[in-house]
Amino acid sequence: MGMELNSETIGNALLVTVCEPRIDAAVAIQFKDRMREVSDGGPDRVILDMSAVSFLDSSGLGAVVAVMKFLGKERSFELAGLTPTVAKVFRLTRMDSIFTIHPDLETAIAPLANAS
Amino acid sequence: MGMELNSETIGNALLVTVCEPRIDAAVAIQFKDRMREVSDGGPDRVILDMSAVSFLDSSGLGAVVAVMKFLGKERSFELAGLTPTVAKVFRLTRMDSIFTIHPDLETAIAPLANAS
Amino acid sequence: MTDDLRLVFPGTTVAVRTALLKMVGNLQQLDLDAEKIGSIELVVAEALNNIVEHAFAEQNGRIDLRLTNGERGLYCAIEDDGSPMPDGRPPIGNPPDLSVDLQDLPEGGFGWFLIREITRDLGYERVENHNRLTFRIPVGDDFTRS
Amino acid sequence: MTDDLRLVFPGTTVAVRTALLKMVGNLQQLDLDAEKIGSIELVVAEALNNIVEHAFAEQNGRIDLRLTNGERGLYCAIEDDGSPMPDGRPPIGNPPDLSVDLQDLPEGGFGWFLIREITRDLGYERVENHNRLTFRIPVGDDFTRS
Ligand SMILES: Nc1ncnc2c1ncn2[C@@H]1O[C@H](COP(=O)(O)OP(=O)(O)O)[C@@H](O)[C@H]1O
Ligand SMILES: Nc1ncnc2c1ncn2[C@@H]1O[C@H](COP(=O)(O)OP(=O)(O)O)[C@@H](O)[C@H]1O
Repeated sequence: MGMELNSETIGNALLVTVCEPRIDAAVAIQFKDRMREVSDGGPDRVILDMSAVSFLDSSGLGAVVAVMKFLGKERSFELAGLTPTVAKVFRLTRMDSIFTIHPDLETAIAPLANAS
Repeated sequence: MGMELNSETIGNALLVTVCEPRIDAAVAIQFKDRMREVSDGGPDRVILDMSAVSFLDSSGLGAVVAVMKFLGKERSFELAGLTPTVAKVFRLTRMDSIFTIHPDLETAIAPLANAS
Repeated sequence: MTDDLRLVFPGTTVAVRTALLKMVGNLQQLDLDAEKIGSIELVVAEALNNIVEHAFAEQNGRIDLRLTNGERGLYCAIEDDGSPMPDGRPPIGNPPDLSVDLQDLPEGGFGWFLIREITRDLGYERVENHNRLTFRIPVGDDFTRS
Repeated sequence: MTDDLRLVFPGTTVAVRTALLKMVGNLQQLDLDAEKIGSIELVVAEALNNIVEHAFAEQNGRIDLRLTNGERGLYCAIEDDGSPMPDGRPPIGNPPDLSVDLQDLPEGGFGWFLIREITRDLGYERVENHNRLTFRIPVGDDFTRS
């Protein structure tokens, strides 16, 4: 099963867009691996655009947490574009208090566009 | 991008289940290739269970037609479990008149279960 | 979905995904909004993933999923022929402890917490060599707010 | 989706898929049933796939997709900076000819037929070096029956 991610550098941030409708148990490990690949050696700020993701289960949530952990304290990992079902998983598990979550992609990248 | 298919032989038919929500332009070629792999040298009757597929575009439809063509006249290619949106694409293009379409998987495989 | 759905499939990750996609296709034919369908998919996914990961950790087997649309919500019954729950009952599902250092944040253990948050009337039985999990997902009230 | 959605993305197959997934996520917040959302996704997919395949066959570029929810349906405007339509207008979209031998069945050429079946008020303009395609998808009537 594939896990297509698209990444581009905007200003001093790496914008990673998930191009799959699901981050579930079947692709959670692949998601982690691909995130490691695309973020390796890149900018300190990483924004994950999840607006194409309509379904995330607890394995997917665990994978997103794992990404934040391997990026470490020196790099900033931010989320944008959570769809309602995905937002609910973050809210129910209180993980919304751990992550920086932007209401939409525009808000997340606006400061970058000005800066660059 | 991946195209996960599951195949099993039931009686004298090969049942292929699509395990992806979409057969679209991004995976149409992969779908054709995977269908060729799983059906190669297998039973003469091939049933494609599409009940997990919520979206099929005209590239996906073209790929399904291509599968019927490479299976040829000697082998029977049948569809089952079309979701409403997928069924509409077949109906609008009149392709529903070309394919054997079973209302659901049970109807498609019931004669096999009795036979085996 | 008329008012009943039954799916029987092997206890593998890919088969679970396929079953969930089929279930959602059926649910879309009922009068439910997208967010409610998302909650149903989430809780059934958690239950099924746990079966694959734990009940079938050391053996293969089948899962039998039934959904029935009733007056007080959607009734779900899941049977598997895997190993029984530890201590003979489903986990308490405590909320994850988030007051820890970054490197100690949990990457798992959310499953049963989510199931217990979203479902009502949860039941578990070991019948012969089967596990039988039943629950109701209320439809209509705003159970989705935490 | 409030009542407007705008997405700008490169003219590639993967970017089109991502844009469609984002669009559907937004449409699910409007009061539309799953089958209507499926029709909208289909027709927008056909328009976008054609742009990637034909207008951007020999060059790279960007696509600008706008959806506006109006009284008579969903209004869609798609711009791209690719090559113009052949003959300066969108294809007629004849129904595929199916009265042929198995090996001659068409595997393509359904795109514009589907767009014309499902949309209303189709317009195409070449403005400077841009293509601008506009149409309305009626919401409310049973346009989906063929
Ligand atoms: N279906 C099951 N069969 C057997 N054991 C289970 C099952 N579901 C959960 N468990 C046990 O309960 C624990 C907690 O489950 P859960 O909250 O879903 O977290 P995890 O993400 O670790 O699966 C698991 O680690 C496992 O030991
Ligand atoms: N956006 C476009 N830009 C340029 N040419 C196009 C575009 N869309 C369609 N065409 C032309 O019209 C023909 C018919 O289109 P269509 O019905 O979608 O079939 P196909 O499946 O071949 O794309 C194409 O083969 C192409 O030559």
